[in-house]
Amino acid sequence: MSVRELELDLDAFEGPFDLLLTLVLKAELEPGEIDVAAIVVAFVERLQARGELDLDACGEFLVLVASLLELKARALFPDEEELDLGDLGPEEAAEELARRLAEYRRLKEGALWLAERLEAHADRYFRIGPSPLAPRPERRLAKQDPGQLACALRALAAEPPAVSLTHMELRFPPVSQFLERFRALLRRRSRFDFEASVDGLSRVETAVAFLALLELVRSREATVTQAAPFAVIHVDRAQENADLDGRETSWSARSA
Amino acid sequence: MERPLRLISSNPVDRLARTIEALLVVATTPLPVEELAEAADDATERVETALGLLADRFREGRSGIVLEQVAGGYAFRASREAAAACGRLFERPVERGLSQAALETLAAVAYLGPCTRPEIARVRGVGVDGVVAGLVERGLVAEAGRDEAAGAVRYRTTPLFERVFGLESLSELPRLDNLGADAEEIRGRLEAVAAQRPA
Amino acid sequence: MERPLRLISSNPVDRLARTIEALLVVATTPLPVEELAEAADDATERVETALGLLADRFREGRSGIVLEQVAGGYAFRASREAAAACGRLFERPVERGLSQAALETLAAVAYLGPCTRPEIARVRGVGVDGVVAGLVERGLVAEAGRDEAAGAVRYRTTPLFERVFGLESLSELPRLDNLGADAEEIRGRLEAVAAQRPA
Repeated sequence: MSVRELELDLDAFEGPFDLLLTLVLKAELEPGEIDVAAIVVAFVERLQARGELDLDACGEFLVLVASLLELKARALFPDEEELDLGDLGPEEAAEELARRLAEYRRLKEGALWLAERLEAHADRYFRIGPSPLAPRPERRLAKQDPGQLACALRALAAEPPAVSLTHMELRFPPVSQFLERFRALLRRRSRFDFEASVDGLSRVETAVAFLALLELVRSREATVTQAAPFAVIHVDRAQENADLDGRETSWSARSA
Repeated sequence: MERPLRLISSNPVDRLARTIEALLVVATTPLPVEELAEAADDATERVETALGLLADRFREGRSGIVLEQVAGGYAFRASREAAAACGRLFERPVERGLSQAALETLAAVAYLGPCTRPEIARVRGVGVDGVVAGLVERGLVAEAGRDEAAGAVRYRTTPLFERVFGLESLSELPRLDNLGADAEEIRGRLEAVAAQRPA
Repeated sequence: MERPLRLISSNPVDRLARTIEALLVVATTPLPVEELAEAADDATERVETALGLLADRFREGRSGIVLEQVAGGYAFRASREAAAACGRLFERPVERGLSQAALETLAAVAYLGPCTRPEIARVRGVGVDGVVAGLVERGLVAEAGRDEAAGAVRYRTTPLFERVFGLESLSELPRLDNLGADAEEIRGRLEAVAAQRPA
């Protein structure tokens, strides 16, 4: 069973799973737009329809969907100052993640309601601007203290407190940058730790690095292992004569 | 038709109603009852009575001018029956082509109350500078001072926003699912998936 | 009163008249007959007939809304009977103060000398198009030629600005202690801070 050919029918996307991942990788689809729960449901239905448990497919699916979820979470909550999910236990982290995703969903509901409202009011026309023959109102202003002007300018010159600027840096560095970096690493060493390789990078950069890693796995240049959830991710250079027996998965994922 | 009108016009409430018609036809924004009463130099209760008369006179199907209660006040608009004719003559610069991003940002500003661009970006997950600038240009949101701590400009929705979306006030926005219930639902779905996994 | 109204509303010219009412109540300029006919998708002669009906319905003494024919076409205005009330509506009370956005923009123009909107925006960290337009409308700033390099209009403060702030001239502006030696240095510093500020 091919996970990548899993047909999806979501609000934001319709087509196979691997196309969705490609679009996310190319930043042509916002991770925030993707209903991950619907993908899980589609996969579970497909699994049930087959009537047998394909462990390889489950493993691949879990890694892909987890990375998608992580990317979505990072895209939605980019602020470095925010609570670091990594510092929380799995239980708390899941709760925090669900809470934040719910907040975003609430916003989407609000936007949907506004869109429907606009549609329902499309046949209401009213005047925007003054009536053609109305008198022109004259605005009069009381005497002002010139000290306010100096005060306003001094306030503008005050250095802002050191707060996160990450929202301004929400431009994704190119995936290719990390692809090259990882390929160079793998030419020198047969194995490296993902965490160590992204040490000191921002969350967004880490997320893009993770996508680059997935790309390496998909192009069968590397394999990935992780002993347990939240454990170190080992990246291994793929064997020259890797086991290409026609299955879609040439790598194993034990994080499931 | 002439006769009853003449009878009514000797009634001072009808004179007040004419004054209110005059005020509404030249006003640029919806006028609250208090403002109408002040301009007409009359009692609020009597203004309300007159508005009742006008609501009947200027109602859909009877008149091309329709009295509506919107954005905290009263205003005239075109009847829905005349929408096609209006569409041929007038652009809709305020609401035409609002993107999904613009609607989400509007929802954030409307629901979060006065808020800064970083605050909106945190909820939406992407930068919103261009979107907010576009909404300011359309007149749907406006600056509302600066955030004291970080010095960032705060934004609020405008009365025009309420008017375009046909809201009497912001309190008419529907309450969205409360967070707890939504988190519960996601948890429930995860558990359902887990239950299907063979041990 | 209801009976004759029902009879009239079955007459298509009355329907056309309602459409014209609707168009006129939305318009911001007087509308010529041809434009009304085009929008209503009807013949010019029939529009003229309908305007005749409306001129009678919306006439002085009978209605607070009066249909007026002016140079550019037809428009609604307030009745003369309601002139005093309209005067009170448009006579704005003296405003006590300016918004934060207006103050910051005025301060930039006053202290930094004539500057363009992009220059003010860089100092404030947010767009200023609407704010500058408002200050021009109030007569507190005015155009002062173009910046030759950028081709953008420069703005300066006006004599009204000096009167409102009680200044004989701009040289009387309060000192900006240690913000910078001259306008250029202050501008550079403000731009650097604005670039750091969270949006």
